[in-house]
Amino acid sequence: MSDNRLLVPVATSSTVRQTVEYAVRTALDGEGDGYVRFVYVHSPEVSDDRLDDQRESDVETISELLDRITVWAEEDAGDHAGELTVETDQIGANRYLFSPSDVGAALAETAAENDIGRVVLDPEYDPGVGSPLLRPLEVELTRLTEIPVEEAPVQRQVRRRPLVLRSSPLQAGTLVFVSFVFYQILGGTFDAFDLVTGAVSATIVGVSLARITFNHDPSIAWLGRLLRMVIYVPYLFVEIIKANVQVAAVILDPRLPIDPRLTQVNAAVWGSVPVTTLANSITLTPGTLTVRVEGRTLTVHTLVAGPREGLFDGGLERAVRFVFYGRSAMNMPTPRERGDTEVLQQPEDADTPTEEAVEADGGDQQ
Amino acid sequence: MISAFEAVLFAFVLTTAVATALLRDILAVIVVFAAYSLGMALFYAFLLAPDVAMTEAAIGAGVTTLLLLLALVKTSRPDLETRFERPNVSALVVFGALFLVLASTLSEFPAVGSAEAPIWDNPAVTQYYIENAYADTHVENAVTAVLAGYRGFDTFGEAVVVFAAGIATLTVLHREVFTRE
Amino acid sequence: MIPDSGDLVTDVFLIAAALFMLLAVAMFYRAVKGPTTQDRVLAVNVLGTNTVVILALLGAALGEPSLLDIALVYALLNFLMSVAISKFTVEQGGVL
Amino acid sequence: MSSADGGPLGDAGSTYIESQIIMVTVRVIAPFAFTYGLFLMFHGSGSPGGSFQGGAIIGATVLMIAFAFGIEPTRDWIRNRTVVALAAGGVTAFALVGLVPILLGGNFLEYERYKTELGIEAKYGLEAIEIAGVAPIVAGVIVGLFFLLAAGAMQVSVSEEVSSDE
Amino acid sequence: MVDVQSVAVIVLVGLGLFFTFVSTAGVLRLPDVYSRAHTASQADTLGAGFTLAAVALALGLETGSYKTVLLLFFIFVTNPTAAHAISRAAEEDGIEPWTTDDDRTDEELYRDSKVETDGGENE
Repeated sequence: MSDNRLLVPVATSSTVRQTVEYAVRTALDGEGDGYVRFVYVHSPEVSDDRLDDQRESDVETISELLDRITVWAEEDAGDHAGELTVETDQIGANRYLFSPSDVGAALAETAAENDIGRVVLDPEYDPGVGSPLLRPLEVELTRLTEIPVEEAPVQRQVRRRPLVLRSSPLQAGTLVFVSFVFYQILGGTFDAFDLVTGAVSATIVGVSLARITFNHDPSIAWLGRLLRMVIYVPYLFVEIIKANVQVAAVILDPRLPIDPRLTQVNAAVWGSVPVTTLANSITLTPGTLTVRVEGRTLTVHTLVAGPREGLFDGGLERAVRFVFYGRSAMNMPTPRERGDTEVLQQPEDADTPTEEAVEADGGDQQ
Repeated sequence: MISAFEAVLFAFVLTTAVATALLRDILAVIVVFAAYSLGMALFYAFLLAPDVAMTEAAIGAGVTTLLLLLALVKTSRPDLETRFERPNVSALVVFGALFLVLASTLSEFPAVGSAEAPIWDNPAVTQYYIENAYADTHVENAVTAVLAGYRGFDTFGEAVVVFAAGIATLTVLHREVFTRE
Repeated sequence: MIPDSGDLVTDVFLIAAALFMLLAVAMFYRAVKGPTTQDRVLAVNVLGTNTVVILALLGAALGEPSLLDIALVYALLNFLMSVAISKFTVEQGGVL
Repeated sequence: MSSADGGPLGDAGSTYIESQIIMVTVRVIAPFAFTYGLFLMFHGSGSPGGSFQGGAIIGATVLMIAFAFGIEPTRDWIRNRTVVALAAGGVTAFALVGLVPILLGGNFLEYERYKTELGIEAKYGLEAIEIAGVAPIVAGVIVGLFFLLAAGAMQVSVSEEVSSDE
Repeated sequence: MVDVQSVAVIVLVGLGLFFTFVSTAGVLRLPDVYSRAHTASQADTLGAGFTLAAVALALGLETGSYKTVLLLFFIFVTNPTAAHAISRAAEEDGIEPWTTDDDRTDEELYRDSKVETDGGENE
């Protein structure tokens, strides 16, 4: 196992160029010939806006990315190109890599096969789940292998997307309509002045904010979601009342019998709006509080056992699926049955209350 | 009923104001000041001055905190040993004296909303606006009629002051930001 | 100007507003005590919600629907402070 | 916080990811806040609030977007030119509304002249300075102040980090 | 004199007050910022929800009550976001959640979490 044999997982990111440069430099620094293996890890991301027909174009983009990286690496190596071996690879295309630990295991396997001495991570690395899963991946890798893992020192960036994007007439139109209705409700009179100024305001709002509010063109499916949302609200309300009563009982109890745990749930919803709906519903329900969202991994702080069990039973998750994907999507196993739940932190002397907590190794997190 | 609400509201505003003055950590002061702004907005609303309350809401909830925060990023936030400011004794004495002087006039004020208040039955100003504002300008909100109509020149001056203050601050900041290197 | 009417609902609303205000004073203790900035922001955020509710109660009790407009401003902008301060506390504003 | 071998901007450490929850909420709320600001602006004559408050809320909407999506992208979106144009245009519009009556033989801001000479209700003169004058000035100044303060903030916080390392 | 509507309004206001009270008690009693955020959401949801429902009921079908519904909608959308932002910042700051075997006091939790010291309360 030599120090200048590097494994670099790559994906399209704003800092991949700098990461490549760093990896090449590091590989050439050591004694003997350098070796860098760039791998692309396929993710099972099935967000609502990425469908099967896009898969093929994805494949092309991946090989393009890897080709480009090879060119970059040779360019960076410059005169020392002869001392450097660059290989590229794709893993996970025919496997179902679902979580950071799966990705970590796959990377560790490749590392072992290729006698890798070091893993370099791009700080912006993200195998397509919507946000970087660097931290969990780093933890997994150190847990699975002896190989040192480091992050490439790229210029620190805050992940952002540009705001200057064109909006389609449909988006602007929808927003103009919503804004106009809101304006009329505020005015409440429907007289000529309100109608005229309302139209002017709605146009200004629609044109200026359409691209910020919508990621995609609104479609008919959207209307369906809106209707199902109307069914969802009373359900959410009932859930909120139930949880409120449970938590109120705990708080008014003089002994304050709380039992806080930090838990993690991989929710079976995709895309930022559904995930946000779920996360905010979880937060609205007393007793559960979404602390962090990465892709569709929610870190949830739970206060007492009742709402925690409710969370693992996935009632809200099923309801959100119903809202965004229709009735047919409701019948999925609960997060508990899928094994998508994990208690991250619990008291040391506590008995593991349910079997899903077996996975949890409390001290690991921080 | 009303006096109960008044009393609690007053207690709230007073507490928040004192906390704002006494806390040492600037970040905490910014947060507590937001609570003070909430109390003041309620006060204005309760005294039926919705225009002022609306201003307090729009500026206090949205803008003040953010601008103060950015100012705090530009300066530094020292580590603190103590939670509260130690009040300056001489300042306290001055404050107490001023408070007594002002408080001595309190009993002479008319009750809130009293019809006998001098401002209310002043025929030259208030009554004039109330009677003629709509006829003169056809604007339902008398505050707007006064601001934009009767004393429109003043308002123009104020608008220019806001503009000038904005430009002046921008100039100073611009120099600081772009000539630093 | 303020109707001190004996109307039951009006009285209930005013008493409720006073009690909400009282709870706000209690909640303010957390804003002063902290200990972390997040605690303070949390407390002030709840105070913002309370303000919306009190404004609505006052608006109904005093017969001033315009107070609902003010409540609307808070409902729309109240979360801005929480978001701003929580981003500020991370790395002293380095991620703004 | 910042690692030893960082570039001039320091910190190769964890990237701060804008929270998607905040983004989605702002995406939903911003149009409503903006509409409400415009509503207040147009209704200064009939209900509480008015152009000052409306302008402040419009400014706050921009601040909201800036906090969710990042200040730099927002600054690219609303160029400095727009901000300055808003504020300066507001003053100009106000002055014009005031000066036209002088041209018509009256005094500064004498709305009656609009009625007698041009047949425009005095009410619309008031509306005009509220809508075209005060609101853009307020919104422009708030957004401008925010952008410049933020621009300073980015650089200073970096230099502070560096100096605290030494 | 006392009709059904008034009774309903009073009951709703009472429920709203109760949940806001619970929430305030929770924020004052609970040990760390995460648990406090839980009960803060009680004031946001049921406390505000019931009270605003009472106001809407008292106002009847007019512009005011539509505005009340809008108020509730905005509160339901924005406040969980605020709670999330706060708890996320707490986590980024390295404040560890309190657990039942944890006998640190409030002040110690704080001191562990962050560089600033904030000791002397004995003013």
